[in-house]
Amino acid sequence: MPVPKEKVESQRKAYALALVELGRERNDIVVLNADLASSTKTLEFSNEFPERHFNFGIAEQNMMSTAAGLAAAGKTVFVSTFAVFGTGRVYDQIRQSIAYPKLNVKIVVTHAGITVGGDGATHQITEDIALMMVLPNMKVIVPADAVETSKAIKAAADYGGPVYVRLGRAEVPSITSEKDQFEIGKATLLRNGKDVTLIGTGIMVSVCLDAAEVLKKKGIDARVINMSTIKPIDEDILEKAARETGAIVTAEEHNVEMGMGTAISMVIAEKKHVPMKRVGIPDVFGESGSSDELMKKYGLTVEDIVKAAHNVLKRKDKLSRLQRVSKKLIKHERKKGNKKDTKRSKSQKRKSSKKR
Amino acid sequence: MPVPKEKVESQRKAYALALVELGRERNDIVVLNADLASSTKTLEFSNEFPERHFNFGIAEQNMMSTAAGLAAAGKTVFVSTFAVFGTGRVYDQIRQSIAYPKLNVKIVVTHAGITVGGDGATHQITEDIALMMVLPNMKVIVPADAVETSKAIKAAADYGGPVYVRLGRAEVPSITSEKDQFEIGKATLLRNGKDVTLIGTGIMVSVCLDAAEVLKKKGIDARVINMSTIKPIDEDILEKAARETGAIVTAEEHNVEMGMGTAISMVIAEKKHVPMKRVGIPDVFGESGSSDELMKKYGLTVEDIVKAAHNVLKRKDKLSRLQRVSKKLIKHERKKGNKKDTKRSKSQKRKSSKKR
Amino acid sequence: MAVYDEELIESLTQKAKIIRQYVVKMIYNAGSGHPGGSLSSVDILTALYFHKFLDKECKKDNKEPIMNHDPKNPGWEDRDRFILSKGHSAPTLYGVLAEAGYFEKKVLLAFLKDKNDEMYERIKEEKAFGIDLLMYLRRLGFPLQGHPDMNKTPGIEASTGSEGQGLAIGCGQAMAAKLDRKLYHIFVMIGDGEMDCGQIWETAMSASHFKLDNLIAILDRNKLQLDGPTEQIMSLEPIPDKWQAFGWHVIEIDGHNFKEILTALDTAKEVKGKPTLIVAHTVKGKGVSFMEGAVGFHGKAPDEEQFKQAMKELEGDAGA
Amino acid sequence: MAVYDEELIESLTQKAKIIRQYVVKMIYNAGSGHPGGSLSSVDILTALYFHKFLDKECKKDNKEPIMNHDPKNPGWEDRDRFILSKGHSAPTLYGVLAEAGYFEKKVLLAFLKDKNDEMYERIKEEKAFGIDLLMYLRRLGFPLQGHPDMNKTPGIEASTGSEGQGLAIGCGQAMAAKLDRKLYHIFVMIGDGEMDCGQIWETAMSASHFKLDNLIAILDRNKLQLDGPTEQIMSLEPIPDKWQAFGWHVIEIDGHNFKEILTALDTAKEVKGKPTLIVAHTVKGKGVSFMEGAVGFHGKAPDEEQFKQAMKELEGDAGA
Ligand SMILES: Cc1ncc(C[n+]2csc(CCOP(=O)(O)OP(=O)(O)O)c2C)c(N)n1
Ligand SMILES: Cc1ncc(C[n+]2csc(CCOP(=O)(O)OP(=O)(O)O)c2C)c(N)n1
Ligand SMILES: [Mg+2]
Ligand SMILES: [Mg+2]
Repeated sequence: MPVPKEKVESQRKAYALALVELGRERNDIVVLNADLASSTKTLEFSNEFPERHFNFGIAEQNMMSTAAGLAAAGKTVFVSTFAVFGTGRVYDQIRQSIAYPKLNVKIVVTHAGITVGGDGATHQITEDIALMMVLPNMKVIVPADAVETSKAIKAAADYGGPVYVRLGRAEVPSITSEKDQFEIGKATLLRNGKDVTLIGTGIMVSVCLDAAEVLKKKGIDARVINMSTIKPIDEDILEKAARETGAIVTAEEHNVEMGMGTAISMVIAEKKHVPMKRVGIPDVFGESGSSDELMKKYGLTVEDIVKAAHNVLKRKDKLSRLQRVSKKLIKHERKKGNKKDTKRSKSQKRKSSKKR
Repeated sequence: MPVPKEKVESQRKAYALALVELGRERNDIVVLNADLASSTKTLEFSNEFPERHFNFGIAEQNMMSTAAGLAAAGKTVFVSTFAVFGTGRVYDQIRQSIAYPKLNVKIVVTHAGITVGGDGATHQITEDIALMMVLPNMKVIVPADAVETSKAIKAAADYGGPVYVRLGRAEVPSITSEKDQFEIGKATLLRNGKDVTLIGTGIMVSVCLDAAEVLKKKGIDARVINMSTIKPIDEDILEKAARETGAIVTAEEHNVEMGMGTAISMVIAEKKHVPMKRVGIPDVFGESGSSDELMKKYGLTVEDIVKAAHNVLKRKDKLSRLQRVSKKLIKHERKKGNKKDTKRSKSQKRKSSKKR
Repeated sequence: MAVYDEELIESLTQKAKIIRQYVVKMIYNAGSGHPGGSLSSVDILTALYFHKFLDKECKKDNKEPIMNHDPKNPGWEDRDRFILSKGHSAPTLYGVLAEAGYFEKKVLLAFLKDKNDEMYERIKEEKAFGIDLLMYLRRLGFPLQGHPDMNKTPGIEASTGSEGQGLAIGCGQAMAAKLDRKLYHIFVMIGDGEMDCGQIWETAMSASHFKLDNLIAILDRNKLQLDGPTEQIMSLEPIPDKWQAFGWHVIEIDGHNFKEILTALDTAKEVKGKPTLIVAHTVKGKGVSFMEGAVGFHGKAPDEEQFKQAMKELEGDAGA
Repeated sequence: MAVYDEELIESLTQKAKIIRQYVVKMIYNAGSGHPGGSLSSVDILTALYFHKFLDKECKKDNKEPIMNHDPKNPGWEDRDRFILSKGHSAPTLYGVLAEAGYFEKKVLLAFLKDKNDEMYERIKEEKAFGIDLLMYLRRLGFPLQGHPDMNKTPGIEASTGSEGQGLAIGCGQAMAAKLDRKLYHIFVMIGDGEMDCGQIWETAMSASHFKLDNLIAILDRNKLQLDGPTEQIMSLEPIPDKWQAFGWHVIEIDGHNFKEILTALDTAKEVKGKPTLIVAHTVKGKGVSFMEGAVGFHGKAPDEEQFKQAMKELEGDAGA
């Protein structure tokens, strides 16, 4: 059963509002769009500041490199289009014109992921996080709701380099509150818990919260983290979660083979290995359908997260049993003394070098 | 000390030869280039089959979508340019025109990675493997030397869908032999060993072989695997390596945060977790310099691999000690009977549900 | 040469009316889609697909069809090809294909076999085929995607939706025809907003460089793109000068006048040594009064009331 | 208006000779690089950077420089900007910047400070600065990258190397100037092969749409691209028609004639309401007999013998 959510709000509208507020405060804010000003809502900025909003038509590449030029001349540039056209269509322009020279450009895209719905596979990018993550110098932010979107946009404006902000098409439940702090690179704890950690990003954060409720009914105490910055990833919160809950589930509306879950896996593998399961979209193209249908078909439901939680909990259980006993024995062995141990390894070495 | 390598050969030349041979055997082979026919060597095909070679000038996007049209009309299309312009510059065209409709296009790029050397960061793409891996329907091949390049090209031609083949600029030591089998999706064992597995791709395979020699001198028996297909990755050989050697080092001339090593990590984490270390280029842009200098500065030397091997071996040692003792204790516990265990877990559950 | 007489024009006019009705029904039913650019392109697609659409039918009359195609055999090697580069106008293409018979059960099953079980099962279970299929636009598990998918729908020659790529795909097919010494033509419809894309100009350059006189582009010059009038968003004029400077033969027509459409297509097929662009002046939303020239209906489905009004206008005396 | 007399022309001719020598030395020393397109662009860059290059120097003479810039203060806000969109010709730009004084130790250190320790250390240790720095082209740890890097080298206005993007970057700077009501101009050099890139046409379209009369593009029309003659690889003509159809003012000149270069630049600065393209007809490899018009020297360094021969030809009576 889902958490009662007070309201459902549009990230795009929050983006539009934040942009307008920034525009009022700062003269250096310039906004670019590529024939999607009405859909991405930068139109609102354009209504108030027509001279600082430029529409490039369907010429995303030109828009990206132009953004670089504006930034080189001192502007703080926001560039918007759909996620699929703001990443893959312009990867080289972002790479060469923006990321390499570390210019002050914010790429804020909407309509990311399969929840685009009816438009189908050509518009449902599930690779954009990977594309932006692998770019040196890029920050990657995926806000969970409208309130956080607004904060992310302002934080992006305050940071002096390239930032990618991923927004969705649909309205999303409001789960963060005005008073929550937002800092690029810092994840937030939405719910404490000790049995397992559910880490969501974007629209999947609210699904994680719902999953935590379901788990609670089964006596499982799930922690929920909102990983709103994917790059750089918040290693501290991850390490703490691994240490304290010993099991991790990640959830993202993205190709599960290479996204936030992968980035988290890398940290977990290095810092403190615990059982982990990634929930996300399989490595296939999407298709037309309603958001809800698609989330179900492609494995992004509360049930998918709950199932993953059970999976990691089982592995955690096995592991912790192992660890408990092994700790005992290590103590035991230590008592027997290190001497014997050293001898053994030496003789082993000799043996193996003989072989060759 | 490096393995004595009989000869150093150009992957590009091998590509050119294979293309010409294919052109002689098959009428459906068509080759496209974007003002880099001389550098990528498709010029040789063009010399023999001028009517089946098309140069698009510096218009990579057009070239990619045109390739899709040729493939839709029954051709087997090879498209070549530098790696940076054959991936990021045309990601959307590959995605929408080629990968989504699964068309029969082979993207064979040269000048991948930092060994491009003097041209500097703009030409040294270290993200292309990630870009192509995250694309559904794409196969990703990185041949280790000239001989394997030739086989990979032929295998790509025989497979009826999109393939990405990554080649380097520099000449590389020949380490595979004519009689080795090549199959898309199958890695090959170049050297058996039981202490640790070194998995390389592309030019790093020969560096792994050299590292194995160094390790041998220290009494460490390293297995070496040539992971020439990165997608789909050969899970069987990985599982076997994990099981039999218990420690893995990966090495690639690519952003280490998201490449072959990451793909392998994902498999290892799911199948059989063992200590692992990824060697690769850090998440930064490259710079001008000689190949050798750059490989040293960016961590792609024999020494880097040897160091990583020592790191995983240390962790393996610790882990195996743990496992040895825990096995003993598990047996011990089992003897004590399962009854008690069941009781305990039940009471635990009750306790934890009370808490909430 | 294609031949037309008043009778043919009248029959095409009736067909176009039916297609417009399909388009509006489909989009209303789906609850999303792009009516504006779908309606502006109806007459052109109708002319392409229904001017004597079977080779044999024409041979009998000693006439040549504008486009050789066979709905019973979508994979026919020698067929002419049509690519909808502005993929968001898919409803028009679907309407035309359905009306021509591409979605008959046998054709669909043959096309989908072993490719996509879910769809195959649905169609086998008589869930939807033929004209009925149109009512399953954008529905999960059905072949009619929001943008054309060549692997899910028979008669679709290229998967499009990301603007700017379809013309290049057509260029590739035209090159293949030349390589194979085949005589088929490639017709590609592009949008005027789509002309902003650099890739269009890359293809414009290469198609004339490669002398692809079997490539015919048709520009749906409806003067609007997503955010507004093209000349306000990103000015395109003088369009003929641009394409001529890129080496193309250019013809300008009224894109809602069948005589002009047929004549232009016919002329284009005769042009030698260079590709042809037909600049078809059209009205976005054509046929539905409140959608005509309305930016708001670029990508929005009509609500119930609008739907009823639209159907009333479109049924008129055609009464399909 | 810029002013020139025989004396100025003579001094520019001498400068160009020196720059050509730098270019050949740099590339020979590095063992790789692009001599052809570097040499074809020398005269244009020389004219831009050395026609009275200090605002104050000009004011004194009551003359206006073509390009306002100050090597001691590369970050001067009101400077005119030059962008080398065809970034592979970096050696020419480096040569001009070095000769103008951008690489003096103080300027370099100020520019690099806290940005890149390795380079900073090298320069502090007197490893290389000024003209000497040129001999460290493409060397690990030194600022002169194979393609221009705006964060490593003072005087570089945009990081380029991936063809087709520099013109758009210039477009952005021109838009910023307009927003800030600044009078500076943006000069962008593009290659003829680079004109194949769709992005160039996207920018061509938007620059005229946005009426960027402070944007001046200079086409290094050397008739060759990497694989061969442009008209064989991907034909570009008629170039003026193309740009005019895209709304640009077009001027054609001999790119090795200083009078024509200066006059064209001057005229371009006066054009109102639209951007200007100067089609500068040049010879690839200009100045070195065996490199002139030779495709083989697009991206290849001379060997020792070729180097000696080239220097002999270039030193001639300039004797630098
Ligand atoms: C590369 C790309 N950018 C943006 C879009 C989003 N988009 C869909 S339709 C459209 C406007 C198209 O205008 P036009 O080509 O004139 O089509 P028409 O007026 O015929 O509907 C845009 C911007 C897209 N599909 N592809
Ligand atoms: C997008 C892109 N594709 C390919 C290249 C490789 N490349 C470098 S220079 C060059 C030829 C450039 O020709 P042109 O613009 O005429 O330069 P010039 O003749 O002045 O040297 C090519 C294809 C590149 N740098 N960027
Ligand atoms: Mg339009
Ligand atoms: Mg040239």
